[in-house]
Amino acid sequence: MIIELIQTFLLLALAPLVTGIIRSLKARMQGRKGPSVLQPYRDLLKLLYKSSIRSRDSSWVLSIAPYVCMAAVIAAALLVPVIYTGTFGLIGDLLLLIYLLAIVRFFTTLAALDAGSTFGGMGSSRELFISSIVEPTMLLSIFTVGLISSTTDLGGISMNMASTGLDLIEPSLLLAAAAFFIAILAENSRVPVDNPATHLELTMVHEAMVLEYSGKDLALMEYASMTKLLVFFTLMANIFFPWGIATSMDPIALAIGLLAYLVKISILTLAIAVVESSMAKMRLFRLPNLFTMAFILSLLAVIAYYILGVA
Amino acid sequence: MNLIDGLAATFLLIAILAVASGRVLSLVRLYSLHSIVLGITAAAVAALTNAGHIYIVAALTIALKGALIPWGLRYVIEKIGVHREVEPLVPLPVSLLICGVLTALSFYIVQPIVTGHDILETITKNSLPMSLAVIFIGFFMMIARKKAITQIIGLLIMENGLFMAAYAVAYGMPLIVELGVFFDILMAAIILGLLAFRINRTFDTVDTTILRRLHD
Amino acid sequence: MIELLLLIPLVTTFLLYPMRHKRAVEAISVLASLITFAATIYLAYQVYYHGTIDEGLLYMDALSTYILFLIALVGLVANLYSVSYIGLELKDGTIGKSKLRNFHLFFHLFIFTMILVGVSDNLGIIWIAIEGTTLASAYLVGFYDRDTSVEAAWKYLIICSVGITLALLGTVLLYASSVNILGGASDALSWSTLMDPTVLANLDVGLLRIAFILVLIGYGTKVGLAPMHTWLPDAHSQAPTPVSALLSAVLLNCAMYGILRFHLIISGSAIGPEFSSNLLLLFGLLSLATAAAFIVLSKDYKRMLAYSSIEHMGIIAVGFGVGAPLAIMGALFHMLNHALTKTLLFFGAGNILQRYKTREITEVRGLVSAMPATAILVIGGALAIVGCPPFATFISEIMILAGTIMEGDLLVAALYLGLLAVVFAALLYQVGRMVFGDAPDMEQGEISKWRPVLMVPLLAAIGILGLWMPNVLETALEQMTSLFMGGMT
Amino acid sequence: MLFVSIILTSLAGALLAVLLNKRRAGMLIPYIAAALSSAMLIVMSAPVLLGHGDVILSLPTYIQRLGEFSLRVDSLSAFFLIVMAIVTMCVSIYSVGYLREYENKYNLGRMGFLFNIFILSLCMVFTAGNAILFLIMWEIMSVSSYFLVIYEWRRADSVSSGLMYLVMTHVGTAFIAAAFLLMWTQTGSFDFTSFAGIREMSELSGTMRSGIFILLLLGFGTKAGLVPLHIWLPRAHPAAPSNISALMSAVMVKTAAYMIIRCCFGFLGVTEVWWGLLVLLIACISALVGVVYALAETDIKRILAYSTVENMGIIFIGIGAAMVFQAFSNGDSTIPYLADIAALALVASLFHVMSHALFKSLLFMGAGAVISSSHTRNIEKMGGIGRRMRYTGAFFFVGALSISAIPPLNGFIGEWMLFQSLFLSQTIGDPMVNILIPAAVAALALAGAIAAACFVRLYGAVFLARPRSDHAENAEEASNSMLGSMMILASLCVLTGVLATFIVRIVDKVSASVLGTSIASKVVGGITLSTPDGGFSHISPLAVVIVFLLLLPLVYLLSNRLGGPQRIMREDTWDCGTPLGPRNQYTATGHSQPLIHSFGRYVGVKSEVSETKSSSPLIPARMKFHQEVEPVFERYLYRPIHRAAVELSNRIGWIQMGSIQAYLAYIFVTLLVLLVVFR
Repeated sequence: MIIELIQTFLLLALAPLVTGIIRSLKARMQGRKGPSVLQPYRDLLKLLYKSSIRSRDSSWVLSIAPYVCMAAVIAAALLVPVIYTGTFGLIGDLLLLIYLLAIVRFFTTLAALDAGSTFGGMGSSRELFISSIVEPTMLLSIFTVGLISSTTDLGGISMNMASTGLDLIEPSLLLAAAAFFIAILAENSRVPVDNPATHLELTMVHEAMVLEYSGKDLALMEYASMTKLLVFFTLMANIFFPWGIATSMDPIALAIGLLAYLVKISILTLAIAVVESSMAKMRLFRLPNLFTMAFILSLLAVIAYYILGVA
Repeated sequence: MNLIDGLAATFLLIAILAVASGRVLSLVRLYSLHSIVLGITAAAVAALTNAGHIYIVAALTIALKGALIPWGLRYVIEKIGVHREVEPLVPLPVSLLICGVLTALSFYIVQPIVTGHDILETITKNSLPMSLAVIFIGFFMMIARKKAITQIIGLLIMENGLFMAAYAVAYGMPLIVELGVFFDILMAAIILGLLAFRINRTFDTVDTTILRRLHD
Repeated sequence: MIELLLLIPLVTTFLLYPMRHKRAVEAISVLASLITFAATIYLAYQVYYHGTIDEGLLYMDALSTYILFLIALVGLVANLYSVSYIGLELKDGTIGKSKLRNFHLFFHLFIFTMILVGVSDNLGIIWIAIEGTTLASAYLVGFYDRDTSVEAAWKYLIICSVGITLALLGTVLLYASSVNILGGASDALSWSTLMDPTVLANLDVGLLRIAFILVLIGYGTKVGLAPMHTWLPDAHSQAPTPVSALLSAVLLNCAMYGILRFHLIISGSAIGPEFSSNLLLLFGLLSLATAAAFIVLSKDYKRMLAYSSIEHMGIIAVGFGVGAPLAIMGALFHMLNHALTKTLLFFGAGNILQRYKTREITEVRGLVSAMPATAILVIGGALAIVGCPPFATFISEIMILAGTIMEGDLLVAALYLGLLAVVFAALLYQVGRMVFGDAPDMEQGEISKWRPVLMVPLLAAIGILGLWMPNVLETALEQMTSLFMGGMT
Repeated sequence: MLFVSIILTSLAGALLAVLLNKRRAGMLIPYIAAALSSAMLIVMSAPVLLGHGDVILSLPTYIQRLGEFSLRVDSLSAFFLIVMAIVTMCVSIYSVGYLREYENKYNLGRMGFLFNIFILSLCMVFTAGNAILFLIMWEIMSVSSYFLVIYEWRRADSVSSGLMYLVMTHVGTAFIAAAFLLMWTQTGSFDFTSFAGIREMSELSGTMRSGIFILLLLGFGTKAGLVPLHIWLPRAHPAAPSNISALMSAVMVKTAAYMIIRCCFGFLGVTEVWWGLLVLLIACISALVGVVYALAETDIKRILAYSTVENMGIIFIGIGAAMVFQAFSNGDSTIPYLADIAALALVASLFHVMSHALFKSLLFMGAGAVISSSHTRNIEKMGGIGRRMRYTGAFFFVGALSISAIPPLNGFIGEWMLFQSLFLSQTIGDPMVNILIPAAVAALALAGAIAAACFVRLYGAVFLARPRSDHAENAEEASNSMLGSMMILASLCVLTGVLATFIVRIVDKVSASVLGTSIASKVVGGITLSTPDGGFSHISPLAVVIVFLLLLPLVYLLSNRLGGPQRIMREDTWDCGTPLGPRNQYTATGHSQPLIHSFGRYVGVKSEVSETKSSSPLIPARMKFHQEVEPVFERYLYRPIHRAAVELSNRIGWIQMGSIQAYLAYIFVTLLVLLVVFR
């Protein structure tokens, strides 16, 4: 119980740092010095002190959206194993986690329409477009993991895979992981799907949606999206490649788990930074090509499981 | 027996002549003759089978069909001033050819009945194909001629053929039925005549091919 | 008693001849219809409880009683309706006083000939009566002084006479085959005598076959089976509406009755039921298909109703043709349902015609606002005629279908269902066009408030029959079905 | 006894509606009667569902040959009846307020009459125990709903939609009738109880079974609105008054699911695997096509109607999956858990039947309220209504959450179980299944995501931001009866989701009565739902709620703690310097553009941009965007059939050319041919 809470706190605490590291790494790769990795913490804190401005045209939807989003993200964070395979899995499984994140999407996109601003509508429209076409990929990758580990329970997946050993690294898992990685890019508004740093009307997706927020509201929204990113990273790390994670409460195992987690997250962070620095944002209507590829990967993952698994 | 067959052959011949006839009035005359031949056949059948009631029918046939109805038809024709040409839809030579085919067909159709043993025991059975042919020819005449009057005559010829067929297969029908049929035919002829008047009054012609207002 | 039934309409005919006064003509006419109806009910009661009545030339079994009931019922209703309908025509000067009298006179003559069809035992007399129906109704078809009326009457008379002549030849051939066995007596055409199994077994197969073909084509012309149906839409659209109702609802059934009597003989004979059943099936489907096509094309609503009658005669023929007990029962039941529904619909058409003064479907709009009661009744009738529950037509159609499937005629069943669906869509489309939309600029409202009062019971009857079958009717239907299944009563 | 009084109450309601026409009471009493009979329905069905034995009511027999007419309430019926009764009760309450809009415009007596008859016929359809009785009731249901669809008969589109509906449904009935009659030839009785014997008839050929199955699928698929038989649904449901749309979408289409379950599992027995795969395939296509069309629409009721097509697809995915698993478990009992998985799929499907009934009726009611006050059905003319109609907006929001499968509302629970049952298909080693099931997973995921997008768009366009028309600006809150009924449904949407474990227990009894496998003991444990294979996955809806109820205040308190309490300033929306009007907002059409751009072309959505040139090559004087939905199925499937029929009729038409000589020739030729052939 305690350890589960601790690892959730860990996740929540690390979330801005990961964003900070990505930004910093990107700056380095682009030859800039860049802000400190702790800058996101400062930003959030600053925003929390500021008052919120809300549109006269908006309704209660805009007001509650930040809180609901934050709560949903934290609920999702409760479900993921970070350093230890035990989680609050009683609440639900991987599927629930996806649907909890769907709550975030539902509220952000709806609230974006609330103020009646053109940007909000545009962001909402694009976000829904992106997340809708990436949804089948996501579900099929999960399906594959479920097939491999015979459960969709998050802790169970980590547990089963970590204790079975490395022979589970089979083509279908790799294919599913690749697909899932693209899904992460899409779900978290990263390049090449979206550019988190842009404020140019024509290219904004996520930023366009949160344009109407300010002060505390903005802090919550930003923090929620940072946490969401880390939740996805953690999923990637501990669901697809859970090796190293602590399968018991043994302190040494936990320590190894923490270490493994940090290493895996660092790799993912680096990967994102590399992708973001080396690729340009794609045109919106080019995105289906990318997602179709991801979808094919995930479908192949399932089929590969049957073909190789049955054989 | 040869007498009956001969009469039946004459009967058929007159029907074919009627098809060949180009004048309305001569058509009426041929119909009258046709009916008289039918009456004589009936009388012959009556004599050969000793069936008294057929004499009545024979007499009625000659009186009604041989005289009364032709007279009525002639009256209608004169009253309306029907053009004397028959106005065939199908040219006369072709009509005759078709009559031949129809005769052959009728022989083909009833052949099993006529030649089969124990089916028909009448002495008149050989006239069945010929009477069937007459029915077909009457029918064909209704199709192939334009005038209302010729259609009426076609119908009447069909009915003559029918009576002949009745003699052929069963020496006629029960008297009460036969009388009823007579009555019906008479009524039909009268009503058709009246209608022909109305057609003429309404359309100024008795050409039935112009009756084409009702269609889909 | 049967003689009395025959005498009532005949006497009425003669009684009406000297009449001059409108009210008196109508009163006598309606009274006569009422008495005819009462007498029929009484006779039906006798037949139902005491079995077949056989009085030599006159004969009443369950089947003929059923037909008689239809004649008397529709006759009565149509007569009541015509009082209003023809009365209005007199008032607006379409017809003269003597025409009004002639209408009622010929109406009863027509009824007389149809009753004669029903009560005769002798197939020859049945023929005479059926030809009589043509002659009596020819005047009614050509009732109006319009060119189209004359045309319709001429076509009606010529085509039906030709057909009926063929039927007579068929009757003669039957006579020829039975006269050898039964002797020259008029018994040789007596249906009750013919149906004796020993007689049936000895009838000659070759003659019977040709006889049936001739009768089927002959009476089939009168029934309106395609391709002999051509006179039917003309006559129905030109006749005064009450007469159209009578033609559709009863006359066709009478002619069908003629075919059925032969069908029973052929089925019982050495040929077996296959031959005549298949022919009925063939012509039934052909009629269904033809009618379906023409309902799609309809421009004139009275003609559409006429085609619908062809369709329903097709359905009935299919029912008898299929031959399974359920199908036969369905076909018999369908006769009643069709009679009721078609009467209702023709009355509706009459109301529309007298209000809109046109028979074109496209020119009739907004019936709902122009004549709300008629509109509802017409919609109800239309749903009934296409076989929607709760109307009884649905049950009878499904019974026929059940019989078809039971017999394993899956192709027939598929065709039957497909064609019914086409008719369903087309007919409701056409009716919908008339019922909805905005009414043209003209006098609104019902023509007479009595007309809906007359029509409501018809619709109610079909509706109730669809949900609840009176025991009497069920027993009667079963009796008739057993007649078809080979058991003489 | 209760059953008789239900029937009598409904009939009395219908009668009173006619008698009280144009009086004040006529707007109240028929609906009270309907609500009362719905309440009695619940009272009657609940014990059946809890296992206290079937309720049977014998009706007067029609004729001997058609068998006994009886009404029978067994578990399956009882489940559907309760779902129906809840909806009908709410709709009845709703109607009292809603129908005021129609006063003096259309005849309210007609509405009251048809309303009661429709509900009664629905009830009879769910309980009929005899094939003929069923067909009668089925058609009465169709016809009464047809009249309700054309209730606003002055609108030409209502009338034509109604006709299309009636024709389609009738053709469907023809297939059903054929299927039933084929079954009857096997059993010799029209009784449904005897139909159940077909399952055990080993001598019945597979072809026959499959034939019957196809007929059933065509027949009931039409009513269910499965693609491509769906075309009537998005026309008819919106054409009807909203209370009726609610009934049609929430209850009537479910009759098809009910009968498919009853016929396939109960009567035929699922013997062939391909049946299930076929259903699965059609269902996936329906779900996707339905939702894409919903996204392309701007008519609020059509959006909801298309969404019904989608949700029926989801329900049938469950049924299809259950059929696949059942067929395998019949064939090979060695594979573990197959029967359980089949049961899970069916439970999911039934659960979704209930969910969809609740949230779709809620949404249609909300739409009705919005349409009444904004006088338009076009969502591009709405906007900002949420501030005028606070409660309607809130209830509609709950409906939108449910239909978007937001946990822990009921829409989510059904989808969760459905996904799980599909995931569990792995034990089957059939290549066809192994390809189609993942495809179904993907289709379901995509459909679900697009549905959420669709409802974000709908809710946003209707209730949020600035009003786009005067009517929308002056919208007024709905009456209390409407709000009350919506509140009941909204709370049920939440409750059935949160307390899903209890519902699943009941639904399991229903599916067990059909499949013979109960999974409640394996699936329901306390407040958690799990998969029946012993630990594949689990979820606890109640726990989700508790977590949320803990987290929301926590987040609120913490965020207000850090940096002081929340201070809010109201300002205009950021406008880049030019004042924003209603036309500056994103339109609904614009909002769905990216998705429509990608998926619309497959279902015939066409858009075109035209511009008027100005002096500058870069800035056109005028730009116009036009989007239209080409009715693909109508154009390429139905219209050719229609055209062929008319064409053929025209060909046949020359028969009746008017020439008497030709007419006589027909007879002559027929005569000669017959005589020559049969001489």
